[in-house]
Order: sequence, then C-alpha cells, then structure tokens
Amino acid sequence: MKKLFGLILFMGLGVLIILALNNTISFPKFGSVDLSDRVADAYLDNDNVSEVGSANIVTAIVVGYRGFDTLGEVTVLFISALGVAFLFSFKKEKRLDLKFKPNFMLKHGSKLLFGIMLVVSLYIITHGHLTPGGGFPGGAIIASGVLLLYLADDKFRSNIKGFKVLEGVAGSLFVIIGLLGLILATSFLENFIASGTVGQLLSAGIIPIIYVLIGLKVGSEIASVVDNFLTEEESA
Amino acid sequence: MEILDIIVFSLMGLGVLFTAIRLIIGPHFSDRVVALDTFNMIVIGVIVVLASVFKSELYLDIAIVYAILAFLETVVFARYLEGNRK
Amino acid sequence: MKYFTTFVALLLVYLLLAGFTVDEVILGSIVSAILTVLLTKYLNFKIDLKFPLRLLKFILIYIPVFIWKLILANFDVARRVLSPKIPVNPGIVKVKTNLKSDLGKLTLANSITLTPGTLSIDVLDEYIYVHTIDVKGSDGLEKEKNISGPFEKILEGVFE
Amino acid sequence: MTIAGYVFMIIGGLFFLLGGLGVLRMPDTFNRIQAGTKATTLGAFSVLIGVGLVNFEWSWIAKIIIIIVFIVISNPIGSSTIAKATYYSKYKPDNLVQDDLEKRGDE
Repeated sequence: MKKLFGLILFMGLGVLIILALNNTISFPKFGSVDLSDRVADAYLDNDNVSEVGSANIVTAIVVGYRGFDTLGEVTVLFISALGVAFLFSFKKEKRLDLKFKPNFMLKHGSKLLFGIMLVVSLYIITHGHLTPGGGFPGGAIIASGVLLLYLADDKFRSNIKGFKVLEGVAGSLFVIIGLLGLILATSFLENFIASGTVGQLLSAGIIPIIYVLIGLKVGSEIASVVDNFLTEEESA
Repeated sequence: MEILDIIVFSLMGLGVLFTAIRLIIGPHFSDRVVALDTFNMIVIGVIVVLASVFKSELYLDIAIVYAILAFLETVVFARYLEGNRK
Repeated sequence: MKYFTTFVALLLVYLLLAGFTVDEVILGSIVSAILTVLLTKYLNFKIDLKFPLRLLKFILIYIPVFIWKLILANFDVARRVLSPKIPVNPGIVKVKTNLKSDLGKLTLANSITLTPGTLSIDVLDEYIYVHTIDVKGSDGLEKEKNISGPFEKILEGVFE
Repeated sequence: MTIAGYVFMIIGGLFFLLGGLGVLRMPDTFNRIQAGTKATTLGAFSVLIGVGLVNFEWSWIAKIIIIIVFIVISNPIGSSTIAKATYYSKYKPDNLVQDDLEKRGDE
C-alpha cells in the first residue's frame, strides 16, 4: 500500500514536471532571453543600497527584496525538522547511550567553548546587515554548539521545549512583521521603519529584526533535529 | 610586499598539499581525521592572510566561524571513530 | 558574583568582536545578560577576591612559560620531522596531579599537549594519561618532573 | 611594523609547512597528532600576530585575540579527543613500550 502510494506520488510529480516544462507560453524560448532586462541589475544598483540601507548586498536581496522567499525557506527547514520528529518518535525521554564516555578535556573544555560559540553566533546574527553572515549561518552555529554539548557530555539534555517555544514565537513574529508592513506600508514585508545611515548598527529598517528572528528560528529548528537524533524512546 | 605574500601563501600551500596527501593515503580512519584537523588549521591561516591581502577585517569573521566549525568537525569525527571499537 | 563574572566575560568577547561604540555596548549587554541567565548553570568558576591577583599571575608567569615551551616543542617536532632516524620508543605514562579544580586540570592537560614530545590523552581522577614519544626515567617521580613539572607549580598558584 | 609582521607571517607559514610535513612523515598516529597539533598551533599564533602587526588597528587586533584564544583552547582538546578515540579504536598503534592506560582497564 505504501509502495503504491509512493508510486502514484512519484508519477504525479513526473507528470507535473513534464507539463511545466512543456508549457510554451510562460517560458521564453531558449536563447531568446534578454539578460539585460532582469531584476538583478536593479538589485545591484548602487542607488538601492541607500534605498534598503543594508551594507551587505546579499542581505539586502535575501531579506529586503526577497523576504517572502526567505519565509518559504524557513518553512522548508521547519518542515524538514518536523519530518525528522515524525520519523523518530515524539515521546523522547531518554538520552541515547553513546557507550563511550567523552574524555575529560572535551567534557570540561566544551563548556568554555560553548560560551564563545554562542556569543559569536549572536554577533553574526545581529550584524547580518553589516558583515557577511546573518541569520542562517548564525543559527547553524547555535545548533552546532548544542551538538557539541551533546557529544561532549553524556548526561546533557537540552531544554527542547524551550527551543520549540522559541521557534514558534520567532516564526509568528516574522509573519506579524510582514503583516505590519501590509498595514503600515503597502505590501507584505515592506520596510516601514526609516532605514537610517548605511553602516550603523541601527539601520536598514526591518532587516536586522527579521534576521534576528530568522537566526533564532533556524538555530532552534536545527537544534531540535539534533535532539531528535540523539534521544530515544524509553524502552519499556 | 606582493612577493612576501606569495612566499607565505606558497609555504602554507605546501603544508596543505602534504596534509592532503596524508588525507588521501592515510592507512586508517584516525590518520585521516588527524590530517583533516591539521588541514583545517592551515586553512584558517590562509583565510587570515587573505584578509590581510584584501585589507578587509570582515574576512576575520569568516576565520572565526571556520575555526568553530573545524573544531566541531574534529570532535564529531573523533566521536564517530570511538564507535569503531575493537 | 558568579553571574557577574560570566556576564563580564561574555560582554568582553562580544565587544572584542563588535567594537566599542554606544550601540554595541547596549546590544552586547542585552545579549550577554540573556546568555548569562541561560549559561550560568553550565559554567562553574570559583571566583573570589583574589581573582585579580590570579589573573595577573596567569598572564605574567604562565603565558610566557607556555609560549617558550610551545616554541621548544616546535623545534623538537622540526628535529624529529627532518631527521626521522632519531629512535622513538613511545609509551603512555600516567602523571599524578595535585590540582583539584576542573579548570586547572584542563589547563594543565592542554599545556602538556603543547609541550615537547607529549600528548595528553585523558584525565581520570587525579592522574593524567600522557603519550610521550620517548619514555625517559624508570621511576615515577622523574617522569612527572619531565612532563608536568614546569606547569604544575604555576597552575597551583593560579587555580588553587 | 610591516616588516616585522611579514617576518612573523613567514615564520608561521614555515610552521604550517612543518605541521603538514610532520603529518605526512611521522610513523604512527599518535606521533602524527603531536606534530600536527604543536606545529599548527604555533603557526596559527605566528600568522595571526603577523597579520595583527601588518594591520595595526584596534578592530583587527580584537578579532585576532578572539581567534587566538579559541584556537589555543580548542586545538589541544580536539587532538586529545582524536587520541583517545584512536587509543580505544581498532587502529591503536602497537609499538608502545609502556602502557599505563591499559592497566586501568576499559574506561
């Protein structure tokens, strides 16, 4: 039954792809695309740096112009975390037994390093509009800190409920800020705060706020994936 | 100063080459982990010197993040190796 | 007091990364305050009034010795790498340490790894298990002098 | 200042080269760990100080301090983790003349 269902899904997807590629109306003909007529030029235009207010052009595109896409990306990550949680069980009570004790230096040194890692990750998240980096790498570093503690301490169990609450709150706030843009300005996720001087910490309007939320959401999602992999059900 | 940059880069590049050879031929998994650890440290050096060549301190952020991830990588591989017990 | 030192350490790291401006100090204080509440239960440093003196000892006595030993270690490595004919008889020896605090043991083990010819593998109870390239000296005391001698006394002054 | 910085950087590069050579030429895993860790720690130290001297500004030096502290703490920890893993794995080198850890038994 499962295999049949999978086959139907697979074939349906194939049909959809063929239909989409066969569509001659919405796709320009091969070789006839006018590359000078793309939005990329407008994004990279120097005037737009002052329009968005972000010193980092990648951040300006990812959050400023393509905020809606980013919301989708974060949702993809959320769904994959949910998939991992489904694949394993929900009733996680016991820490997975790693059989081998971590050595002393790793166990005690990782606590020192964890502090540095968290500060670095928060620095990267909050400076996403000024330096390379931003929400996604910062969130990944938070999660790697959690992974380090899991590997370094065989008794450690992170507060996974806190992570879930954090993830939910961050996701909801992202959407709420988008809706505020719809109300206060004209469209979803539009910037409604003055963008300030380029290069200052408090600049670029809603970009830093959204990037902080993305960072917290990504970090807590990946941390919950790590937790799911390293815990198991209480064997009855 | 360009010639000095080239000297530094070539020294580090030779180091990277040697560790890469060990990474490929290393008879055991543990040798590969050691080679990878050394490799990552040299790459941190390369990033820092690149930051100096490009005169941009933003590259140092990348070096910090790389150092963090390199350490984590070493720990993860080492813990995996422990599972391969005799 | 415990909260305060954690807070100061985190804020220092943040400000070193971000630079000293008014905005950064405010943001860094918020970030460090949140992290302090989350992290204090994992970090347990014993901090008392002698702390500045200890820090001074650490910087002025420990670090120069450490760097000197590190340079010696590298010349040792260079000698071994460039002439692999030097006979090696490696072994794992245990070294007793008198340090009680975890941080002290950690620093001692890390220092041993970075000194000539030794590599600390694990710390169990009050023994540090060290891999040495060349097992010297048959009785225990002599070995300990060779391996952990220079650091043990300094770190006792710092951490105990 | 620039000259001194470049001297440090070249010394650091030499130590990195030495680390790579050590990892390649040493006979067994523990010796490779030793050579790799020591040489790369001092090499990174030296290169970072050199870059700090070439670009003698506060924003550079602050970040360099963070990297040095992180490397000095993390590098020995990482190598001792590999060493312990190697010791208990099936690839343990068999040329040890003395082995105190074995007397202690498993874990």
